[in-house]
Amino acid sequence: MINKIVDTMSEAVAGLHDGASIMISGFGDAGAPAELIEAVIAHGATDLTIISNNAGSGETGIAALIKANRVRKVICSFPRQAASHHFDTRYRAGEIELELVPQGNLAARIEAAGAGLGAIFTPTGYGTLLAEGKETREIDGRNYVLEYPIHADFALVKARAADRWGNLVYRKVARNFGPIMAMAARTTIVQVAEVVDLGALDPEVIVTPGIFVNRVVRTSAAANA
Amino acid sequence: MINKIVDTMSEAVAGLHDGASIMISGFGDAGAPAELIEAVIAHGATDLTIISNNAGSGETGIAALIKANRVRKVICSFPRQAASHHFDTRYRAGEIELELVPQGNLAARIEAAGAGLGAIFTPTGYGTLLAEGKETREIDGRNYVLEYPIHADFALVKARAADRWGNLVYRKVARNFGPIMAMAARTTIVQVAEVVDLGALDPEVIVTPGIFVNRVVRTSAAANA
Amino acid sequence: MQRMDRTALAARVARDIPEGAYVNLGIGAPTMVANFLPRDKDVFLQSENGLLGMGPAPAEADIDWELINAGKQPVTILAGGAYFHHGDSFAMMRGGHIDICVLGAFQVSVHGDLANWHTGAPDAIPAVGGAMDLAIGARQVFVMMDLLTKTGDSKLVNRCTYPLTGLACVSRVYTDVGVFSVGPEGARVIEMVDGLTLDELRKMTGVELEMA
Amino acid sequence: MQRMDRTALAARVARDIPEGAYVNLGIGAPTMVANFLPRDKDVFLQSENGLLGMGPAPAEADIDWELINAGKQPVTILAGGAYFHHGDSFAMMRGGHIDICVLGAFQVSVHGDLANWHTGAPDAIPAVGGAMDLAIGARQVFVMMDLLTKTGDSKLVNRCTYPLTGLACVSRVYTDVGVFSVGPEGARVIEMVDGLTLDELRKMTGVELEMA
Repeated sequence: MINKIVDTMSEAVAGLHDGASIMISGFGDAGAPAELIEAVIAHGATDLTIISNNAGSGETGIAALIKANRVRKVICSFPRQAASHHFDTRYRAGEIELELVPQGNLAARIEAAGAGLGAIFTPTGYGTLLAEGKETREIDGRNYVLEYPIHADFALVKARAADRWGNLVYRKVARNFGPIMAMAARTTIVQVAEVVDLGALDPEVIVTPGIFVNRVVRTSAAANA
Repeated sequence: MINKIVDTMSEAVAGLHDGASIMISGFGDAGAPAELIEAVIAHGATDLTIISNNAGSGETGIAALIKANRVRKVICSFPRQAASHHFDTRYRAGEIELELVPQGNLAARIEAAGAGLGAIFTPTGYGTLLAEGKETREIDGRNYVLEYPIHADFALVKARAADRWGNLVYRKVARNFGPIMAMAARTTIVQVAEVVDLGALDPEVIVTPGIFVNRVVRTSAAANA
Repeated sequence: MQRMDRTALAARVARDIPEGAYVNLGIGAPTMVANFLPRDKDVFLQSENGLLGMGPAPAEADIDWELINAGKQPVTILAGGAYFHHGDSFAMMRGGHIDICVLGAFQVSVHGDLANWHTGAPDAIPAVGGAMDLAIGARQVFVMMDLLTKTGDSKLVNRCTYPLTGLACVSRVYTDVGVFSVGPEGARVIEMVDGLTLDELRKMTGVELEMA
Repeated sequence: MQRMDRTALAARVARDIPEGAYVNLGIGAPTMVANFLPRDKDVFLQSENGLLGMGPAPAEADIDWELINAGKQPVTILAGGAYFHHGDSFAMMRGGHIDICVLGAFQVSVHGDLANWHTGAPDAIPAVGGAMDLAIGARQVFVMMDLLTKTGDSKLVNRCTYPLTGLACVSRVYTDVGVFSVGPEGARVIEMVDGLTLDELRKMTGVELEMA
């Protein structure tokens, strides 16, 4: 019997290694796997590359990971936020590398990794600073930039509910990057508010089939209030 | 008030023109929009390019369109079937053009069109007859073929239910090419078994948001038994 | 002359959005356009963080931090709305399925180039978000901005000096003193506020202008 | 020697599929492998027409033509199964998420090249379906075939003469007379049926063979 549900946060993040690349779902706080990020901090892995839409704000989540000095590089679309001071400080000090990617290219490159494509020609960013030095091509009268897939060793994803095969459903706009990151990482780790019986999720409404999920951990009820 | 529901099959296919490219959902009979194809035959448009997984079998659907001599070209992955005699005959007579595309490349090229990508490097088909003459590239030690998006003037799609904004849900494996074709065509026309009130479809389970749908027509109950 | 304030400008932009349009409203002032869309007509608002059929802000008691817009403000979803992931959301954008996108800008060129993501200041922490995708994805990009900077420089320019967001992507520019079309033919004045002349507008902007 | 029939061969392949594997079974003989997977272990069957967690054929009364496999035969879905569209289905395949794919073949080369979609006959109507995607997508491709054609030619070859489906994609070949590994090092014999010798196998195939 295959059961992807693990009991503890530390089991969930077992095997994380120094230098790992980690995708982290979320747009702002919606869909951010706060408890899993806490577990990564507790685990101790360092020299991480974080792939996420933002670079953290306030004192929790990715900001806490940066504050704890575990992050070597961030690949994201929007690091600057009202309270992104931990990122800002380290970035200005030259202690953290930034690869800035337009949000849609970030999504498309993550999708390309999940789908096994070698590269994609995307129109976004053509003629801008963010395409400097990149291969371009005119196709059918429109200009495109060649962008490569973004793979990761791990994805940390927040979903609403899962079963023991790892099938996932999400909640509202907390869905955001979860489904595509789950497809692009070698090991996908998911925190959910609820674990349901196999068969309880209608096969018509499963957003992420279990094939893309390796481990699931339930957060405490309080953490999902 | 926007209402994409039309009353008749002939309204549904209005504006079809000679020489149009038409995507048709379905894998075998599952998801094939039989009534819409009948309406295309009744409409009379000819010189059509059909993009679909198969090239029809028996005497109905795409086979009937080919029998009626309306099809100039087929882009598909698997034309040969037990009862694909209408395609077979015209193909052998040189009266119909065939572009054979591996099924996953067909899907990926349709997706690329819907997503506005200029081209994609896909590993499928590398080193085979179906990649002859195509640009190839080695990326990170793996070989890829450059494939271009497949757009269409129209998509004919079968779904289970829709609301007046064109939001769609499907049924079982009849989903197949419907969602990606709806995204890739300039005008997407959908036949459904059921029209529901706005708000009746849970926003979490809508598979195709109405933005990808132009017209919806309900088939008679008998046709969906 | 009677300059339009942001509210009046938002109302003006809203007038050019037809029923049935799929629309993305950028962060900041463009968000206000939603307040002036006619309630009895269906206009479909997309938020690129995964929501189509976005409704107005919720009552305080109904705030749900998993139902926010791209500006991370709480919103609601209308009956008929749908959620989707970021891949599909930006496919919607990049694939040309959004009819109109309304954006703010630092500069717009007469040919429709847009600069709205980076001031070019060397010490600025760059952040682009969805700006570049919105700029090149929507069928029409409307820019909403004051015509002049606080120091009196025109933001409608012959050539952008700030880093570009997208090339030749803007079709209309709505400003506090007038509405312009921009594109391959250069800039044209669609309307001006009362008390302003074409010559004054030419002087304010320093670009070639004709009435549309 | 005691050749394995198709049923025995399907059972043999099934023995090499571990619990928890995500598996795609090709059309034809490979479909039979499902019958020999242990009922008390979770093996996840994918059907590329949009189904994961495929179950056995339904009773006649339960046939639903919108629940079919890639061979267009009626199937069922297990509790825990999921439906998805063709884009996601082939992303699953091409993206390396399927552990094992079992396919039939016209020819397999000692280096793992596969020919299984076209005989090369000039009057044949070509049809490829998902064959090329399955060949290059799965982490491991198992081929299931008779070692010899009806006319006695080896289907395990130094170089395929039929049009290729994929290059260097097969890792194991299960035949009626033995199981082979193929790949960069060439072909190796993993096991033979009783009564057969390595020398006889070399003669049958005409390719260099050593025991694995």
